[in-house]
Amino acid sequence: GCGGSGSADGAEAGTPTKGGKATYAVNVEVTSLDPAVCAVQSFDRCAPIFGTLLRYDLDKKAFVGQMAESFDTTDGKNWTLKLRSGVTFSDGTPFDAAAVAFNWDRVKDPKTLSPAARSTQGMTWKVVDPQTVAVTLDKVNYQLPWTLVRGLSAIGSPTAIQKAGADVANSPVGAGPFVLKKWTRNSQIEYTRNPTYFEPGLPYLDALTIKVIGADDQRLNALRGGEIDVDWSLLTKDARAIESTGGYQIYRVPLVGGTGLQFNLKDPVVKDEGLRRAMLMAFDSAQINNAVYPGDQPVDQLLRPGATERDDALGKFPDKNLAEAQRLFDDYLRRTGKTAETVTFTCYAGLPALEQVAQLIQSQMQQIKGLTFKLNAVDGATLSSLSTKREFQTIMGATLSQELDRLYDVFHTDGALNVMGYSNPEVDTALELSRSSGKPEEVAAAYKEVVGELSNDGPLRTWRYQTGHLYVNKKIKGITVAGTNSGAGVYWQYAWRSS
Amino acid sequence: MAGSGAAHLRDADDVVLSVRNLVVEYSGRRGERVFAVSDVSLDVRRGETVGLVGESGCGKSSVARAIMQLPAPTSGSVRMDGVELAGLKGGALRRQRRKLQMIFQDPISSLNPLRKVKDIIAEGLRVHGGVSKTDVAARTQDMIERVGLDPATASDRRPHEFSGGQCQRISIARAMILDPAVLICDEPVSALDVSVQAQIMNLLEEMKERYRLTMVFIAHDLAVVKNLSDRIVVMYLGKICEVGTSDELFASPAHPYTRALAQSIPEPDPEAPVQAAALSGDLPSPLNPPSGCRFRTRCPLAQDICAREEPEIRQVRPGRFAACHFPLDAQAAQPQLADAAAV
Amino acid sequence: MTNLVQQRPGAGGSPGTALPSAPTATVPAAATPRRRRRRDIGAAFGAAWIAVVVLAAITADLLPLPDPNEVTNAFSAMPGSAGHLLGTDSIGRDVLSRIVHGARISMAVAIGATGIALVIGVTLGMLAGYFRGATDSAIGLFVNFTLAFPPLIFLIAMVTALQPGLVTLVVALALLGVPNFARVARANTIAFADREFVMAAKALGARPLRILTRELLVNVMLPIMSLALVVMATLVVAEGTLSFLGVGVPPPAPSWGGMLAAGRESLSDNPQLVLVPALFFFLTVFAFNRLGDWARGRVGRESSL
Amino acid sequence: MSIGAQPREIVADSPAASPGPLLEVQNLRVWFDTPRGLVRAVDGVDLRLRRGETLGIVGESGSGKSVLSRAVMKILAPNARVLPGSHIRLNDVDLATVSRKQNKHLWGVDLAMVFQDPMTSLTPVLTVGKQLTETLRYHLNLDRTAAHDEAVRLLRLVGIPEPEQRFHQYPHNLSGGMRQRVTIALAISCSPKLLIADEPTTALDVTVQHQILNLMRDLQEKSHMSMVLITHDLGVVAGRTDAIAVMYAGRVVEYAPTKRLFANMRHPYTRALIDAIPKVALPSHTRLASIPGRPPVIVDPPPGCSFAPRCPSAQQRCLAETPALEPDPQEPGHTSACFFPLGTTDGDAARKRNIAAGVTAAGTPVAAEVVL
Amino acid sequence: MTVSAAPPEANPKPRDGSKMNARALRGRAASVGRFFLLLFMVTVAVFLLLELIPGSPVDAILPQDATAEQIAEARERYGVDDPVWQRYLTWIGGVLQGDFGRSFQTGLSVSETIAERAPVSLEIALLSMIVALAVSVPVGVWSAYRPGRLLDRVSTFVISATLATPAFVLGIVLVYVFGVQLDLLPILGWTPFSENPAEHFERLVLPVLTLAAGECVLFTRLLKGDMMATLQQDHVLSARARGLPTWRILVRHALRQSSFSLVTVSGVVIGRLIGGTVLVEAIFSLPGMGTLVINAILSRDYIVVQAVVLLTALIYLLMNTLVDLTYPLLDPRVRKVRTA
Ligand SMILES: Nc1ncnc2c1ncn2[C@@H]1O[C@H](COP(=O)(O)OP(=O)(O)OP(=O)(O)O)[C@@H](O)[C@H]1O
Ligand SMILES: Nc1ncnc2c1ncn2[C@@H]1O[C@H](COP(=O)(O)OP(=O)(O)OP(=O)(O)O)[C@@H](O)[C@H]1O
Ligand SMILES: [Mg+2]
Ligand SMILES: [Mg+2]
Repeated sequence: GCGGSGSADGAEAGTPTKGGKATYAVNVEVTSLDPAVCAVQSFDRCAPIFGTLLRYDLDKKAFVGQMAESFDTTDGKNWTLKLRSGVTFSDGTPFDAAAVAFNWDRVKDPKTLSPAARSTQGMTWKVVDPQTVAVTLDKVNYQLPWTLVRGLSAIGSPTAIQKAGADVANSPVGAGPFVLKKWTRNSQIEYTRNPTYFEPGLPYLDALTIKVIGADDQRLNALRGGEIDVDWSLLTKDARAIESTGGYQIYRVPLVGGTGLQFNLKDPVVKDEGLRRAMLMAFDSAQINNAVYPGDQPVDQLLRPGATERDDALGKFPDKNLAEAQRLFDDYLRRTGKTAETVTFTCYAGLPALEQVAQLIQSQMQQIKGLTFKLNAVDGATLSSLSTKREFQTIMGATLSQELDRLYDVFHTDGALNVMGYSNPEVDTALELSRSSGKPEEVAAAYKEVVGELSNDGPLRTWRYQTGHLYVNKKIKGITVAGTNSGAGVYWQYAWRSS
Repeated sequence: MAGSGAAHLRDADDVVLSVRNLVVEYSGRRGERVFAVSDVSLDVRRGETVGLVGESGCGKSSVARAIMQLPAPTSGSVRMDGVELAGLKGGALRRQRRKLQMIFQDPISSLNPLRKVKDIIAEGLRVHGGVSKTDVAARTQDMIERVGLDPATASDRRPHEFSGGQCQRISIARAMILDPAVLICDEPVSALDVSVQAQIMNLLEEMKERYRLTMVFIAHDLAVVKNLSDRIVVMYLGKICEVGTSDELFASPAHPYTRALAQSIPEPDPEAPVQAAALSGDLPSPLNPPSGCRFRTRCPLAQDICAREEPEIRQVRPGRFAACHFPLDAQAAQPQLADAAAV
Repeated sequence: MTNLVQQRPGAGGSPGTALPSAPTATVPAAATPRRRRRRDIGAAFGAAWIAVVVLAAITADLLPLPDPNEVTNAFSAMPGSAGHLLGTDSIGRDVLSRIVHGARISMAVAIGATGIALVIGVTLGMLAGYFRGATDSAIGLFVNFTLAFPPLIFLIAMVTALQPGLVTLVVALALLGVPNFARVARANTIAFADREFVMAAKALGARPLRILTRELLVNVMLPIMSLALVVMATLVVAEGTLSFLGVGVPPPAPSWGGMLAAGRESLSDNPQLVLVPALFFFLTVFAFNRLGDWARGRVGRESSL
Repeated sequence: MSIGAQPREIVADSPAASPGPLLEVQNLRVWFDTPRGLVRAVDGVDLRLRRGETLGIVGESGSGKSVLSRAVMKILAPNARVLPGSHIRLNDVDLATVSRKQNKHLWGVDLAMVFQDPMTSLTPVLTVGKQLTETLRYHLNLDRTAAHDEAVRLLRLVGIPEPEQRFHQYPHNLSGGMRQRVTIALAISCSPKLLIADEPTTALDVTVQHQILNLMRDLQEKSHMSMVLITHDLGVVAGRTDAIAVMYAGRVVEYAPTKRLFANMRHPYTRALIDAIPKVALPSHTRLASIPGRPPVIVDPPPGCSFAPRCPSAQQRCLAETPALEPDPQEPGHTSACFFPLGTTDGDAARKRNIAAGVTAAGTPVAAEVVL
Repeated sequence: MTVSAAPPEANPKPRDGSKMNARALRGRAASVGRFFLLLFMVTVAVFLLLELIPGSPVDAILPQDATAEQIAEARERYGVDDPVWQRYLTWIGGVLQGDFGRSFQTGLSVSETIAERAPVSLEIALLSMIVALAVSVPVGVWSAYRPGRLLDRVSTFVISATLATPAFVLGIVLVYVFGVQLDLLPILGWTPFSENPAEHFERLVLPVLTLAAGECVLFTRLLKGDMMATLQQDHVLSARARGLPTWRILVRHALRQSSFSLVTVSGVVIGRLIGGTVLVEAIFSLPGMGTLVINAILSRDYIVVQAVVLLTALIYLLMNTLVDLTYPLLDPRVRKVRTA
């Protein structure tokens, strides 16, 4: 079966053997292997070196300790991080509470420009003893462990960091299962086994290579050509293709959210609810998927069917209804006294699939007579700058994560990533509750509420349920999948190559 | 030989063109000086044809271009009808230029391949303006006819549709339409076939009579120059060697170089004895001309003084001027093999 | 080569172009029947193809074609059918219509940018070649400067700096084309300025402007036009390359390069999405090149006269 | 001409006593395929040259002299077409049948050529010495030093001062006359039996031309080679050849031993050519007898005598029929291609007729004075 | 080309050495001056051009949810609020001291980054140049020698076809054919030579072919044209008339002086290839300067762009100088007259 869990289709078999190497390919290069930076931006490149403090087990649906032993709280405000004893970085220095504090201090320091800095706001920490860090929050947040799975998860050797100085991005020293051997930027990163890794017998592999291959089809070709063992992808159609070939294991990681049409609710034109609703009703997710992502099902709610936090009764994206859309739009024109309206859609240039989607959306929107939907295709840097500065009417935006906690940042009125200017008191309350409640049922209910509201309001209208895929050569076993912001990642220490 | 001096210049009123102490130097590719023309003076009377002969590279064209101020000479004076051309600029120079026209060696390259014959010929009138459109057309037709082409068929064609001789006729028409006082012909027939050469020479002769034209005629073919000129100036390596009337010059050369030239002319007569080579060696480089007499390196009569002192042009016989320390007298000058062998 | 060496007819001509053994001076073309001239099939095809493409580009809106941006059905990447002769693209738009409308961009870039580059380049080149000296040095410096600047970097930066779009593209590509034209125009101006007809014009008292426009321009334009055809071919490719790199004309405007880039993703599933625009690309560039060759051949012959 | 040349082997197998001519050209036709049409550069030429003799070929620009010589040398441009029926025999060996490999040893060894323009006929990137030695070594199998010595000897032979130094110089370091001497040295380096000189002095100054022509004559006399001297200047061939062929529009229009030709010109073109040349002996401002019209066009020429449009004797027949080169009944060895040769009754009558009419059959006006 | 047709020996006295030297020196100083002026102009131009690009490096570096302190810190650090000229002066000051700064994006030293990337691009560029020359010289020479024959026809056809197939199309097709359909060659990525020489070159085959194809066409065309003109010259005919072997005539008598355009163009091409490898690098995922610079532009990593542009301009200019120095080797007529 597919979806729903991070596990593979078909059972794992055989006893792990040591040795061999694996090659994994992803689509973008990262800028830095600084633990303060890469834990957010490039989990897959970072984790082999630093490991992660915690790990989210997709099967058990629970946080488990990894580099750290445990991370517990009683009140959601005061947390205790317990480290293992005897763990050392690959340069021989101890992996202890001081090292954790040192790394987190760096994250918090604006000079580091760490993308995780925001998550340290309202958070303080104290070294209690070499194995213990006490963490205190200014607000209750039971979702805090997520940050230790990702943003704050990578702990580098303080000695090495200090020694590297400005070159820290290039010379990571961690305590994870692998050590960096060579980084050829825009080509590949090579790792070799960390002989001092704490988990006995791990990792199985002697070496790991992560390649950067930008084009989806070429990654797939490389996989088929045997150049790589594991291919990362977001494309369901590739999964189909691989499935039909046989010989590969496919792992799917369902993600929360996706890329979509995002409205600037502070824009004088787009803030009009009627106009927005008209546009939402002209939106046709099925058409997009058919054309660009064949094999993906059309989206009618923020979460995929079957997701536990989805409740159709609480809200769905408006159904496509052109007549109604036209009516709403005409109504909008009447209200505002305009004869026509132009809305600009800021989208990515140079990424063929997203360009196609943008063009499809444009053609859908322009089915509303009187509405001109202009594309403004820009490069990624410009797009994110326009987005952050909220200089857009509608934009191709995304929220993509493994955990629902991310919704807080994106949709809460005060959310750090709320570029839409979205503000819905009910959503705010529910989101706050999702953090302040320690009870899973309560949290689940709150998320249902949030998801329903968001689907009704449609500040971000997505067109497919994003799924991270890993296509794995059958020779590689023991793939333990991690959900990441970019889809799927692998905890490589458990992987092994069968001879 | 090959000297400077002004003994051969005349003081008459009817001197139309007077060139004094003309010096033309070019800067070569690597910045060296090319001494193309060094201190050349000559004058041309109204209605007279002065021939300029000399071997390739001796500076004939440079003299012609310097007279035209295209480009202006390095130094020296060029007077047209008493007006000093050197130093004139812009409009003033352009106005003077119409009195001075030129015909070039290569009939093909001296016509713009992409313009119609009538436009090429009318260009002069248009440039100077003041002539009505119909007048321009009429004068152009007339001129085309005068140079022996059929205006009806020729006017609208382009130069490449004509043979070399016809192109040269067009060039002549272009120059003549401005009614110039002086026509400078820089080897106008040397690119033409023998059969056509005569046509053009006859045409020039005709034009000269009809318009009382003054000509400076340049060629390396002695027979051609002789046929068309009244007076001939012989040049060698940027300097004048000898000046004389055309009928006498080759009959009794005063300068050893002139004699050598005369001996070198192949005669279309199988009975004429083939002469031994009159000169050995080649023209020295104008980059670094020999000291003293420039001809001395090849001169069969050269003495020490020739290396030290540059001979001045002087009258050696009535009406004959030569720049040589040892000019030949009228008898010795008869071309003879013995002289060449003696040295 | 300078004319210092005394020339006889046939021995001269411009270096490298004339057949030294052919004294063309004595073969006046007018008197020569042209009927035997062999047709250059390649060039004829080229001319026809370019004519078709230009015509299609101009009349794109009038042709009985679907809207190039209209998503015509739910099914994408269909092969050809009655409604869509060349099928639809991966998001269901009519490929033929997009090709025809894309021709607009290719042609606009090819002709527009070449035109601008030609005007600027020829002006600069002729000034440099005619006046030489300081003018030449200054223009030479500019030309060298343009050449020293890495072109793709320049293009990408330009396109990113000014909003991507047809005008930006045309201007940026035009700037890149200037040195080519300037160099050829300069070389030819120098060659022709040495010719005696220019001297004759000066002797007639013509001003530099008159000489430049009446005597030199037409002559310089001949080789320039054949260069222009080659440059057009390059620019069609350049536009495609930029679209391919994602800095061409922005979507949804159809462009061949963009179609190629988009189709590239599905090369193995739907190769026709790449092959069809690639074919048009090929034919057009081929046509321009053939025409360029032909023009060059003609110029070669003409200038040897 | 020096007759008693010692018979020497020509093409390997030919018997020394072979009585035939050294070079025999029969009905040579070379056409060029050009975009403008078929250029009949050489259109039926017959020539014979005996050992040790010098043949002059005169004709105006474009009359096919160079193409003829290149055809003999087999170095025609790629677009040239030698028509079937053409024969070039060197010492009775048909050159068309010689294989490419044998050809190599024919060229340079038996046949050599000097080109018109000394500025372009030496390879600019190789020193004079290299060009000489490579030829010597290739053909004569000399070793390095022997080739060097031989090259220096050759340079000295052609009158180059300081040959040891010139040996190491590039052609561009030499003057035009000097270069032409080098090309001559190259041409005679393997003692060819036949030297073809295609306007060897046209690009040179009169004084240098004189030197070079004398040099060639001396060399020829010394080595008893045969020579074809091509020029457009009748003056050059007058004193230096045994026989002359006058070419017009790709054909030989008159062929005779030199003295006979000058004494008795049969073809109106030859006559006109002589008359059109200005001579130093004549007083200045003498009106020249020019040839009306212009040189012929040889692209798809119309039938008839190609000189007819300019010929003062032209008759109706000349426009319709092409005259063949025929021996003069009165003068053996003198051939001309004219229906109305000068000095014959027919010819004089034709001329008179035209003068009386004031116009020839081709419509060209004739004035009495033209007919000297 | 020949300015003076006269032999130097005609001058009995030696040249005035000092005068010549002064002139030559002045000429050399001028060309060195022009060289640096051009470099200066290029760097200024890049600066101004990059200034035109909307957005600042800070936007690309900062996380989307950056805190106010981080924003302030970044703006300060990258001097985005300083006037252009000041940033230029700072930058050029560093460059003159050999410090190209650190990449905004990666924090790496720019010179190190380039030292890492440039060899990749250079290797591709050089290899493709070598391949192109190795193919085009014999083909060009032979098809000029035997125009209209088989090789000429085939090469003319291939030339037309390749000319009309842009590199990005060709690259894709090659990948599709060799990598996917035939599965003969690895299609993507880069293996350092030190790691596995065989694989290193295996991976270079397709990119080099893609790049070489275009050059090949250009070179063959140029060479064939020039060669045909040379082969019609009298000196070649004269060599043939001396019966020299064909190869000798082609190579020794004709090739050298026919290769002026070829040398000029290859110099220019090599100089520009560094920027021109962008496409193949993009298609074949190679870690060269092309991808570096594209990414740098897109992420507003100006300091990298500037360095790369400076480097490419430098290489281009050096190549041009080199080409100028090659002319005398090709043709002695360009050589200075030997002073004895
Ligand atoms: N533009 C120039 N730059 C440098 N040197 C020049 C230039 N023009 C002519 N010379 C040199 O000046 C000298 C005289 O040249 P000029 O053309 O006046 O000779 P000429 O007598 O007309 O020769 P020709 O018979 O070949 O036409 C020659 O040595 C020539 O090389
Ligand atoms: N490669 C060629 N292609 C076409 N036509 C040619 C070629 N070579 C020569 N011709 C033509 O053949 C004719 C004869 O040329 P050729 O060179 O033999 O004349 P020529 O008598 O040597 O003239 P010149 O005195 O000018 O050297 C000319 O009309 C010329 O145009
Ligand atoms: Mg001259
Ligand atoms: Mg000839």
